Amino acid sequence: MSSKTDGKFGEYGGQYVPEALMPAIEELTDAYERYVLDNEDGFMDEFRRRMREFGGRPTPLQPAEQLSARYDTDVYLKREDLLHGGAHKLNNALGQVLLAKYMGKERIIAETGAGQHGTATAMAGAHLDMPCEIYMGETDIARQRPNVFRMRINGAEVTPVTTGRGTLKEAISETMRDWAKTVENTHYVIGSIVGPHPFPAMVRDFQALISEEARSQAQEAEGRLPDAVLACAGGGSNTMGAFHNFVDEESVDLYAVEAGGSSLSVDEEAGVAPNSASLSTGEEGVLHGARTRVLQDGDGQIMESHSVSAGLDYAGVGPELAHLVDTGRVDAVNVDDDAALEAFHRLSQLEGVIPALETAHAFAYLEEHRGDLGESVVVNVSGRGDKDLETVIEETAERDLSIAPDMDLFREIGGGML
Amino acid sequence: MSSKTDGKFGEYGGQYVPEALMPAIEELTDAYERYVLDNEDGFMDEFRRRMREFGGRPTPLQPAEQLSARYDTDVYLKREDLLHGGAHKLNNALGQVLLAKYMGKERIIAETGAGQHGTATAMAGAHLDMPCEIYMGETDIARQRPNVFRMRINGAEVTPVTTGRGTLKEAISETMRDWAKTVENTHYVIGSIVGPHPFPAMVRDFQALISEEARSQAQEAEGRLPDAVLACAGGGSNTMGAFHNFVDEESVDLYAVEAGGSSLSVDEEAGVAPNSASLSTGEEGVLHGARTRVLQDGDGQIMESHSVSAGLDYAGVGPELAHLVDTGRVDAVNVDDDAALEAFHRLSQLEGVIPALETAHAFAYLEEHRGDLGESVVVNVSGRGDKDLETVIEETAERDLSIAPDMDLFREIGGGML
Amino acid sequence: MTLSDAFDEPAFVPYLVAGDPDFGSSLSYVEALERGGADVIELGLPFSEPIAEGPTIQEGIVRALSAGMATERYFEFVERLDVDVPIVCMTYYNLIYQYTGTSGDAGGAAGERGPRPFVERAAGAGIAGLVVPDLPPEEASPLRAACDEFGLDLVFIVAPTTRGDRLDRMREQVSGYVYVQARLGTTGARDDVSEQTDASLERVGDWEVPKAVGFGIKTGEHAERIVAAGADGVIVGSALVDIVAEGVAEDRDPADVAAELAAKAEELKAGALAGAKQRTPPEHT
Amino acid sequence: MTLSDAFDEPAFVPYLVAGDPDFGSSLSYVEALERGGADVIELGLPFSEPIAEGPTIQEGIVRALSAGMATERYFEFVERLDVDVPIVCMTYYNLIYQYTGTSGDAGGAAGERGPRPFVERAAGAGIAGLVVPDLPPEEASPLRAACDEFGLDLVFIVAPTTRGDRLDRMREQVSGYVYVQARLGTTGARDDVSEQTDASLERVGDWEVPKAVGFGIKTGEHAERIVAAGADGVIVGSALVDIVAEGVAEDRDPADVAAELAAKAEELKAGALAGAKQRTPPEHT
Ligand SMILES: Cc1ncc(COP(=O)(O)O)c(C=O)c1O
Ligand SMILES: Cc1ncc(COP(=O)(O)O)c(C=O)c1O
Repeated sequence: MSSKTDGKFGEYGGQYVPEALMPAIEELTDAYERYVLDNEDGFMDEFRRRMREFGGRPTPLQPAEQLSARYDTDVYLKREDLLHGGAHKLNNALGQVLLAKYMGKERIIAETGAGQHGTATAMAGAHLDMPCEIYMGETDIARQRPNVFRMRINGAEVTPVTTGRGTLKEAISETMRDWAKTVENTHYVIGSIVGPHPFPAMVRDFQALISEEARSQAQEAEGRLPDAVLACAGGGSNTMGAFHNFVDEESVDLYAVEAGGSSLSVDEEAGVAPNSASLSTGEEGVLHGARTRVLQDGDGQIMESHSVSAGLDYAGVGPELAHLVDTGRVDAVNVDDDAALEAFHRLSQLEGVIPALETAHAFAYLEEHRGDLGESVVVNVSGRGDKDLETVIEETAERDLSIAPDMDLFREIGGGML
Repeated sequence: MSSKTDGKFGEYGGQYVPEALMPAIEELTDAYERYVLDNEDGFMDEFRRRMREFGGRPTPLQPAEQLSARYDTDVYLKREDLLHGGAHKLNNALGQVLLAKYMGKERIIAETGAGQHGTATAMAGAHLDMPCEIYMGETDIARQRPNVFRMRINGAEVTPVTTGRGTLKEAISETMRDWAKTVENTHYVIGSIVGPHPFPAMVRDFQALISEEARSQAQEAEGRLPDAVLACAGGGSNTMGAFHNFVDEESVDLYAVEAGGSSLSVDEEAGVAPNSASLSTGEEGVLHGARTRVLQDGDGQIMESHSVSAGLDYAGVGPELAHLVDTGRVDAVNVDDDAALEAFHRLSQLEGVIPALETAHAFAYLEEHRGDLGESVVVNVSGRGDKDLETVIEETAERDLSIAPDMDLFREIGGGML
Repeated sequence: MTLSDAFDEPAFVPYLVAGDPDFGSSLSYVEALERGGADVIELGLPFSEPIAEGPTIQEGIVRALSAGMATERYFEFVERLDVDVPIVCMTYYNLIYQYTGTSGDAGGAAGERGPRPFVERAAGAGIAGLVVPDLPPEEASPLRAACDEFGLDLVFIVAPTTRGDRLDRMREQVSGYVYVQARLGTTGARDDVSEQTDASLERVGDWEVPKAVGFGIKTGEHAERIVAAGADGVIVGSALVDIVAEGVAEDRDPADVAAELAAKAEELKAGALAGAKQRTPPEHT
Repeated sequence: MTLSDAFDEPAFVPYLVAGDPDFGSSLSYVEALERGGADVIELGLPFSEPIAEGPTIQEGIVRALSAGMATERYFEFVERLDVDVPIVCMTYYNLIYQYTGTSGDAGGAAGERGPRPFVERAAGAGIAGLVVPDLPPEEASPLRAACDEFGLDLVFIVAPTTRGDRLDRMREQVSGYVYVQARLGTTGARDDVSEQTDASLERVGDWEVPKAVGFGIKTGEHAERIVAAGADGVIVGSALVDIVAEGVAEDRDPADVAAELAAKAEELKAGALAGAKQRTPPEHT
């Protein structure tokens, strides 16, 4: 393997997977190097073209007038919420499904938790006429019905996973299991910048369109690079996508904003971390095929993570991001559930952009550190918040947030939740 | 008034409004001529800039590969579903809210039925820091809760209208009533290309960005203009937006696809038309301030219209579109609910684009007339279908559509609707 | 008696929706208003999209329509009415525009639309004038011409915001009386009398037709103050439709409702007369 | 006895999850397997994310973890086990990598992570070897070195898709026995014997270590056919964990479950022995 793709980011990364998958991983590594890195058969050209025509790229870099006035800083929004499907997820899903086609695969599989990656993959699968099966825990299916339906109407099979608690973690295992049986004709479209090499490098390269555009858009708007780039971090794919083209620019501060959940402390006994801040509080470990920062107990058992936003609720993080944090290039910070909810309402009211709850974390950090972040700040709006309405209503009702609109209207009119 | 803005399209158009509103209408006509037509103070430049930065324009013109193969025709999708908010509605809402700002108004009001125009207006209001009140029938509030919540979190007041059956029609009356009281500081952001002059002309000019882009994108893609442009038609704003820059090009056929509902016949006795095909089956009349084609009984009472898609469910249509149909420039056609539902599923499965049910009507017509429409066809994807999931599940379950995915998964997993 | 003659003394002009809540009761209600002192009666022909009405009248329209009121039936209603004062038909333009009547040749060229057949039929039914709230003077010439042909008056509404050119255009076309809108907004009874009323009256002060003020008048005292301010008459709608609505809500005997309407009419008419006494200088004596 | 000596005659290698469904029952189950004829026992140290396991074993892992199984407790479990055959610890790399033990100096430089403390502790508990399904040979050198230091074998899994360079790298590092994966997929009992088995066995035919075939073996007859095809042993997991799961589901007496496990072990061991008789040419006689 070339040094470019040895799959290591410092000590992180690697390929910790069952042997049955290794040939597929090697085949994928080869395809990644040829098609993505070397643009063989014009793969990257086709990827970029489809992201324009089908995905809606470039997404705008919007000056946020009211936030800029509030913070006395030029705040720009990188509008990934405008991407087809409503989040940055499509950059990755379309890239991988297209790669699967170039590799001659006949079928794709993917796991999904809240359903964002599953819907993006189903859309990409329909667009590229690629049969698609999505594994999803049965608990998640019951609570994310709209996303399940979106996948079904895009023609994807959605297979309920009934083991364990029926959530993301079991869905990942079940997808790996399917892949281990079907590697020869199937590609596994992983949902974030995690997993064994070449996934982290490949997902980063697909998501890097974000910072490629943001960089030149910021140059055009300000005549210089921004002082800071902020992005929320769950697995870290929107994060690395937003950072990648700024990593070599020392003047640009990079902030990965994790979900502080309800508390940064952990309950070792119960194996529960009431947060998803693996960069801020996790330890080095091996999870889902890669060495990285992980929320785990002293033995190395993976903890249950928690966040008000389902998309950040993951116990690991991409190995490259972990490495950039260790080397000091990226600041790992976090905000709690309350601050994220407030930021959700603030952005909605001030800018007319309803962000995903994941995204809201980045804006909460901006609020807490107004002024400290330089004169020109780019915030990655990783997705739109339509999917979060129900959660926001419930979570807002439980709290006393002065910024939230009152919900009396809903009580008066009656009827169920959304 | 200049001939450009006499507000007449043949016999259609005009200003049939209560006298109390006439001064506001005259003030608006003046503002329309100065800011929109003459670009005074760079209004149109700012409008275009904000539609780029905030709205996400230009939207792509996507080659639809699988539809093209199916119909042996180059089919292109004009992707208004990628606009902020998920539909073409923002073109109009942002244009009008910005104009209200230029006019020095302090407040905007709007009516909404299914909630699409209300959410677009609320977004534009938040973006431009303009207080905003949306009137919505209480029946509609109860069945469109997600959209109500989106408006609320964007900071808009949502005022339930309790008169009559509590739907769009009563909401329009209530908004007019508010406007009649508050004309001096308030602008009424009308929701489609209807109403008294200058609304139809103004809304058309804002929505015309669609065909302005589509025209040059089609030129670039094919080296020539398309043979046909298709758009669904309710009030007709996405329709005129998609047609406007092609109207003078005789070689381009224009199809306005209305909602045929369950039947084109009407029940005069009950005052009900089980369709919303005012161009195809309506008669000349005066509705909501303009002379146009209207679904009405022999006396002139307005009928209750019906369509599986809430956004097409309107008894009137824009006067300019009615005129273009009368003069033979635009073909008024229609498809029924069943065909629209099938087209919804077809586009979702074949192209990975889940259209609004409104939009699906245009694709149903394309399916029925495959081959007859020329070698290169543009279909306006007026909005995305996320808002329609619940309706589609219910309506699909009542029918035997071979193309629909089966819903067993939902029955197995149980739980409520979405 | 022409319409303007009805304003020889301060006039009380009530409004009700024809057929609200049903044909028979409504007949008795209108007749009760005359007994109570009405000088002119504005009788609403209900339209499904009454954009100029407040909620009260809107609900009255919904009741009348669901009880079967319709254009031809409206004319029958007027023909059945046993009242001597002039009836003014208040409705929206689409109903006028769509009317083709039964004679077939009423509209000139077959299938030609326009207001002529409606006006002809209205004249036949004995209607004295029309008020069409969604018809501004700019769009009114065909209707004006038909009214001239059949001898009907065409009343226009002057709003507090109407000024300059618009006033002139209206003045040219108006006949019967001018409906002076007391305040911005739509119809609906309110508790105070607007300060805008004086200014509005002043703008039409030198018009030749009588000035009737409407919108929000609810009590005899309101009527008195408005007439004292110079109006030739008061138009009262929502306060009366409210009584009809209460009758429906409380399932009262229509005769009781009619009596209450008559009493309310007396109060308003008395108010108008009292107002005239306070005027300096009196205009119509 | 070294691990490879256990394959002198066709070996039966059962797998159970330590602590499933509880510490005490699990001890008796493992001991029952030895009574039934086990030659080597693969004992799972449960990990929360068992990406290489099928649903059966995954559920066993969930049961064991919720009953309190954990790394140190696992070593105590092994120490309490009253069996003579070699124990192979099957677990995921993160548990090995995180182990720091109690002695504090086990891992060399304080806080240094790596597999050494784990292997030292395993050796102390009497464990003979390790299988780590998520550790491919590319990442295995630190663990291989620790195993060498403390005298443990390191078993690798050869998949049906493993070929060329990868085979060579594994062959260099493997000791004890090679785990030949009978088919693609994860663990789980199935009703047929894969045709891939022959081909897989052939690819490792000239390796010096014994070849144990696993994945999907369920019955004595399967075992017989696999040994007949040239395997030195059969590895059986899910078919046994199924018996444990049924015991839990039906709330059976652990002694009865242990008896059933012993009987199943006898069936499988007998199958393996029967298979050896059909071989041409016999390899280990
Ligand atoms: C909108 C949005 N933002 C962020 C995330 C977090 O993922 P990542 O950290 O990989 O960008 C998700 C995951 O579902 C998401 O939906
Ligand atoms: C997506 C979409 N398309 C079309 C329409 C119909 O409106 P118009 O005919 O004015 O474009 C609507 C109205 O809500 C809509 O939401």
